[in-house]
Amino acid sequence: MDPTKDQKLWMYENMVLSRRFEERIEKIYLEGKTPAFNMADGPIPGEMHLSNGQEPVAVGVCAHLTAEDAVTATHRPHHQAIAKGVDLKAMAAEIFGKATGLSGGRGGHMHLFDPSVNFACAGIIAQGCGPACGTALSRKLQGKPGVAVSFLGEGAANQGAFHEAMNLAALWKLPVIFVIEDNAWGISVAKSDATSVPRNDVRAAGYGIPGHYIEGNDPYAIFDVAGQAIARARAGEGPTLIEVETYRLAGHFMGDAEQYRPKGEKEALFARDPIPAMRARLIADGDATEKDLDRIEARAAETVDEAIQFARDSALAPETDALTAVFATQ
Amino acid sequence: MDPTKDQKLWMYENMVLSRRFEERIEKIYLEGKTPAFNMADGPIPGEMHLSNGQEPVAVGVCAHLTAEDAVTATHRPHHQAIAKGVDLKAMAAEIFGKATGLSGGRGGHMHLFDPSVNFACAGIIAQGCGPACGTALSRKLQGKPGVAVSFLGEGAANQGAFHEAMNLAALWKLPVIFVIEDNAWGISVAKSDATSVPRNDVRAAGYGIPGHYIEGNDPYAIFDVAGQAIARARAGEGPTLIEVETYRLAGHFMGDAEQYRPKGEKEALFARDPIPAMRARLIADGDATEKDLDRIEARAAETVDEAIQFARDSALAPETDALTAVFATQ
Amino acid sequence: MLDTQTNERRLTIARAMAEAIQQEMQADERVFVMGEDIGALGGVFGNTRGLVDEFGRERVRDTPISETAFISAAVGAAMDGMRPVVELMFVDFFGVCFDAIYNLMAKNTYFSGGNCAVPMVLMTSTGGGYSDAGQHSQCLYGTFAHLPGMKVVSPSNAYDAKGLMTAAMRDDSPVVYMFHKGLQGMGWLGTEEGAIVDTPETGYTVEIGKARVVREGKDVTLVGLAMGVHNALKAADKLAEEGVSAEVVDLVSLVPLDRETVLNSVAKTGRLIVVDEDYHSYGVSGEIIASVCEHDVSKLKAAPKRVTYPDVPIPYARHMEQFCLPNPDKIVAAYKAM
Amino acid sequence: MLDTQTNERRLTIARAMAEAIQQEMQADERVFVMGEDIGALGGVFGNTRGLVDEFGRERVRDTPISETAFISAAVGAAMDGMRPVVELMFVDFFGVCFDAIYNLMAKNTYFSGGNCAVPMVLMTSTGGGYSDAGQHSQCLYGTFAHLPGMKVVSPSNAYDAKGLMTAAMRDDSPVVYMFHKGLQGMGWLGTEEGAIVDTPETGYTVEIGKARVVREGKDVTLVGLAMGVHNALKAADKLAEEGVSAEVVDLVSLVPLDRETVLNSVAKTGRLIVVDEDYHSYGVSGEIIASVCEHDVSKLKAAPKRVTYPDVPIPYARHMEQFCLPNPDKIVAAYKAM
Ligand SMILES: Cc1ncc(C[n+]2csc(CCOP(=O)(O)OP(=O)(O)O)c2C)c(N)n1
Ligand SMILES: Cc1ncc(C[n+]2csc(CCOP(=O)(O)OP(=O)(O)O)c2C)c(N)n1
Ligand SMILES: [Mg+2]
Ligand SMILES: [Mg+2]
Repeated sequence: MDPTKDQKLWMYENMVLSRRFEERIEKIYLEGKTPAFNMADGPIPGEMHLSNGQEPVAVGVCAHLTAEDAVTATHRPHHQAIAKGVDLKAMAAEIFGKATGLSGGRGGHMHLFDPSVNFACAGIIAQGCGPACGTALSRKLQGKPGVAVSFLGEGAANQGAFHEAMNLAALWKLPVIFVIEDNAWGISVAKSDATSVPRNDVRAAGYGIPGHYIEGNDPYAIFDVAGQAIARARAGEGPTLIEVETYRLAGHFMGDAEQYRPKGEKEALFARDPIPAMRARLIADGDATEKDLDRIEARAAETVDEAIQFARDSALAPETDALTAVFATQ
Repeated sequence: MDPTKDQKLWMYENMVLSRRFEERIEKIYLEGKTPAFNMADGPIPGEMHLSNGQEPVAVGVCAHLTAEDAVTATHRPHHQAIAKGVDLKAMAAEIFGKATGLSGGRGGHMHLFDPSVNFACAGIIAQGCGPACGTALSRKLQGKPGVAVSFLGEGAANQGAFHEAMNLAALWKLPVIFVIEDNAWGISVAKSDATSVPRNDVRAAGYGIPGHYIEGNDPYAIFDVAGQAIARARAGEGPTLIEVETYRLAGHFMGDAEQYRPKGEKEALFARDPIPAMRARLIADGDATEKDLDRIEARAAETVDEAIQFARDSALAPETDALTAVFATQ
Repeated sequence: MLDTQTNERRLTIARAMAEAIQQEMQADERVFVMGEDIGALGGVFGNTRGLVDEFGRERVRDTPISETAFISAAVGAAMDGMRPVVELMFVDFFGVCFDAIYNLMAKNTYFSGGNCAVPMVLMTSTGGGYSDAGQHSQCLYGTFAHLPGMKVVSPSNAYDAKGLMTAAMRDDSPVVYMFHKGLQGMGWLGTEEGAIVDTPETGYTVEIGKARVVREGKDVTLVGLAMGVHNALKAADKLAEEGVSAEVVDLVSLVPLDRETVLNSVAKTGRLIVVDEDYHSYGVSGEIIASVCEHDVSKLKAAPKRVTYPDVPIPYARHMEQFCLPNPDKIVAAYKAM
Repeated sequence: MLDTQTNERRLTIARAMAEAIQQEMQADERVFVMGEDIGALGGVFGNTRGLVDEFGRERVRDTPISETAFISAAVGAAMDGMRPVVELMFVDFFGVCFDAIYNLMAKNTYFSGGNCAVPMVLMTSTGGGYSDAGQHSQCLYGTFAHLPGMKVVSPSNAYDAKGLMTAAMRDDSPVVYMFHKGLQGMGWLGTEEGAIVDTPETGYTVEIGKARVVREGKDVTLVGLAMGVHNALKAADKLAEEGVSAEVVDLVSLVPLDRETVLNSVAKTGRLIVVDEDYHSYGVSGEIIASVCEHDVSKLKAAPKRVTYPDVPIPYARHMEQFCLPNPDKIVAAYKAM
């Protein structure tokens, strides 16, 4: 399945949007945290997991989704949220802990919920696999359209929840796609020290479903495979497991000294940064001119600026809001 | 790997021993439970899961084990315990809840522990998979011999714990054998309604380890495959997954009306009862005479009688024992 | 039609639960049921009996033994507009799936700032007394009630069982519905006659978060839930023979906890005994006593007491288990020691 | 050699824990460590730093993100003669593996009638205060302490941290060792200076099951553990300025619970405030208050109080979380309201 020119540009724009957004977040995150780095300080406290380098996975998959489709994302959710169309202002405001945030500051960066585009995430490894099955089941029971995509990391693929969900999805032929972002690391533990097989696509056979591995962090290849899997799910043929080779350009979270990385790894990764690569390819393929892409990049920067400004300008919720929204009727 | 004549007779004897034992347990279990069936009543209260029909799996595997090897068994543990060499008197007494029981009445039928032969079991589905890995790891770290066998049901193979343990065992090349007793049912739920693949051996590939499916509840075939797997484990080549087709001749637990079974299934199963089949085969193959087998059966019956009598004659522990052995130093 | 036609609809809790689910499934397309052996078998404890015949295997779904998968799937379905009722067969199994329960089901409403509702019921069996040993006999009331984000109820009789189940299914928040095996009215688990009561055929709700004085008295307040209520009522009978008038409070709901009803009762009687089949320490009994004492310790004429399960795993042997379980005599003895 | 050479060995809790493990690994071949990121990274919270260099990757094993597998593997290894120390990175993750912890690790000793020991340590981080939101900031003390079969400890300072860890590793029963992130002495989690104390280099044990009076006083008893102790001590300072003399009890251990030390203190002061960062209801605070009141309610000059985390999931936004957390001012206010 080849992306149209529009789809390519959409992918590029969302990759850039995600990157620019995180570049801003990264800077702001350090505000108030120098000279002494204390997570609790600054306008954005808490853990911060950046997704830079992994944007191709999010856009290659989400290019096939509409708002009615569902995504369950991970502790590293920005690229997925952006590609799924989560409102960037409300998302930024949530990360700033503001009243205008997606959940008024209760969730933060690991708990972004936007029901208008059926987006959810979680801080527990592989926790989204089951809910994705549930959304898919709900659509089946209601006779409503929509697929569910569960993103997870290659480290998460060793968690029991993932396997139970694969079996359930396969057994009930649910429209679910499991997408593993294989960035080679689970915090400091290399995939080869955690996973008994080099590639998780071989695990699909254990559930009688198709499995794919996509090399090279290539947005078009991801688009292709994901498109087929999603079409298959929409046609009622059940789930697919896809693992994608991707790269985590940053540390596991901000503050990670990354001393576990072999020497030279980071440099090599930056040389393969997917965003300049895609830019060059778009131009080489005649899909866009430098000017087109400059315009896209400028628009992305502007969108990010607006979102960050919105977040900065927004007020904090009253502290007593901590006590509300525990139950639905409150 | 073919069993020797002695091994065959050992297997037969242990199958018969298990069967006779359960026949006695079955009767005694109903004492005090008629006319009104209340689990709490009688000399053997609580749930009772019989393993009759599944004996070939236990003996085919345990024929290769010595006391130093470890077994983690399930909620349906009698055949496995007997084949592993758990002291039958202490086991019977435990099932009667007596002071002389394996754990003085604290554990009961689902919690039989005999450290002298490295046997343990548990009432939670797939709970033994992880501890089996741990025993195997312990031997590896200590440079001591011994393999660990984790028995589980086909229903348990959909529990996350099973998958995590498979990955761990494969990753660390642990001497573990996972043996799935596929008796086609998890309580009332058929395998096809619970498992997305017809056979669990295909799941082995997801961990890069060998997988086998053994048809026909055939003790010799089980002996063969298990023997190879155990030899492999002893040689340091890592774990194997084996699924065995077997039959649950009784209900899930005593009191089960078994209305979920298709008509005629029970009759068909009884026609394939592995014990008369093995008896006929031993004779046909010239491995034993009728008289040899009669003698073995008589010996088994006697052993069971003694164990049951021991259990009946034993005293109850003081009720205050309920409060001891919570911690190791007590 | 007439709810007052008593003695004609004495249901067991198992039947009351099944009827509540049935009626709600008839009324609301969004309700469906998932769990192990809840279809053809009708639930190991009878509380889904008959449902698969009426509603089919799509809406009454047997699941694999994958509690994490199907409970978290229920969360996903609930957030997508369905109203699942899921069963965790024994509460003792919560350890394999508690993340789905307490980190997902219980918290997604909050994490979403109230923008996502998780309207689901998690029903699960509790309790011992029939020698099922330490992985099949626990109550764990305190464990569930301690963690925020889920309502927790436990009926002591069929009337409440039906009304609470209906209320739970209609609630937009997740409700953990804990039913005691010994009260189910399944003969094979024993039968507590006191749990089998008149139960209206037409649907009704019992308010979640309201305790109930089930017997009035003036000398001592006995507080319990589920099986504890029956132990308390029997103790009250015994105490009455000795001229002691015991008031019995059925908590009905642990979250929200109706402290007021307990406080009012203790204000009247001046004495408090909490009866709880859950483990002694760090659980329900401590919370009830603390709630009373922190309110106004001067109201107490004697130090409060508790009759609970000791802090030991549950033994298999019948005499050992019975030794540990709360019972009416222990309650009477506790009163006398006050 | 001299333990009394103070001011020279002021360690953080993280270093004290690592040192205890190191020394025990040197002394006892059977000890090994498993967990996520405990090798090259030295533990996310620094408590295994340096171990992999000294003992290698076999004895200091990074694991897959498979908590059920490796914690239950530790149980198997412990029953086979090893003495594993395993880490559950955040206590909040217990939901994915609690069966291995409470149904297996905690109960196998009992199920085996004491014939099998399960000598292992499960260490896990607790606590919030740094805006890590609702799945990474909980304490869950009550959850672990409620269930029988495991000892539960939580140090408030490096001296106890080392001694408790050594004691835990030498204990033949499973010990859950809960360390508060805010006390670890990792700068990026903030630093509580009070937790960094003189810590002898030579190995020693701190008895599990003994509480400690860390500040003597006569007007009110403040009971806490881990971070709660520091909040209490700071409150005691503030109260002292107003002429109120507060006694502070560090529980140190939740299971076994040293009720006697608490009772003795309250017998002296007549007033009790429990400080707990765990959720308010059905937890530690209720248990402590109930333990005091059921013993002798007449000793209390005022209704006891608690300063706890409210029954809500932990919010991300800093001001909201701080609003919920216990702090010295809240303790002072509680005293004044007595
Ligand atoms: C059940 C559980 N265990 C451990 C963690 C801690 N943790 C957070 S992220 C992470 C690594 C995840 O690796 P991977 O799945 O590959 O995702 P990545 O971080 O590489 O995106 C770990 C161990 C967690 N959040 N949940
Ligand atoms: C985690 C967990 N879930 C559910 C149960 C209840 N249960 C006990 S046995 C059983 C069926 C097990 O099926 P299978 O694994 O095939 O073993 P079999 O009973 O057929 O031997 C179930 C669901 C349990 N004990 N533990
Ligand atoms: Mg990764
Ligand atoms: Mg089975």
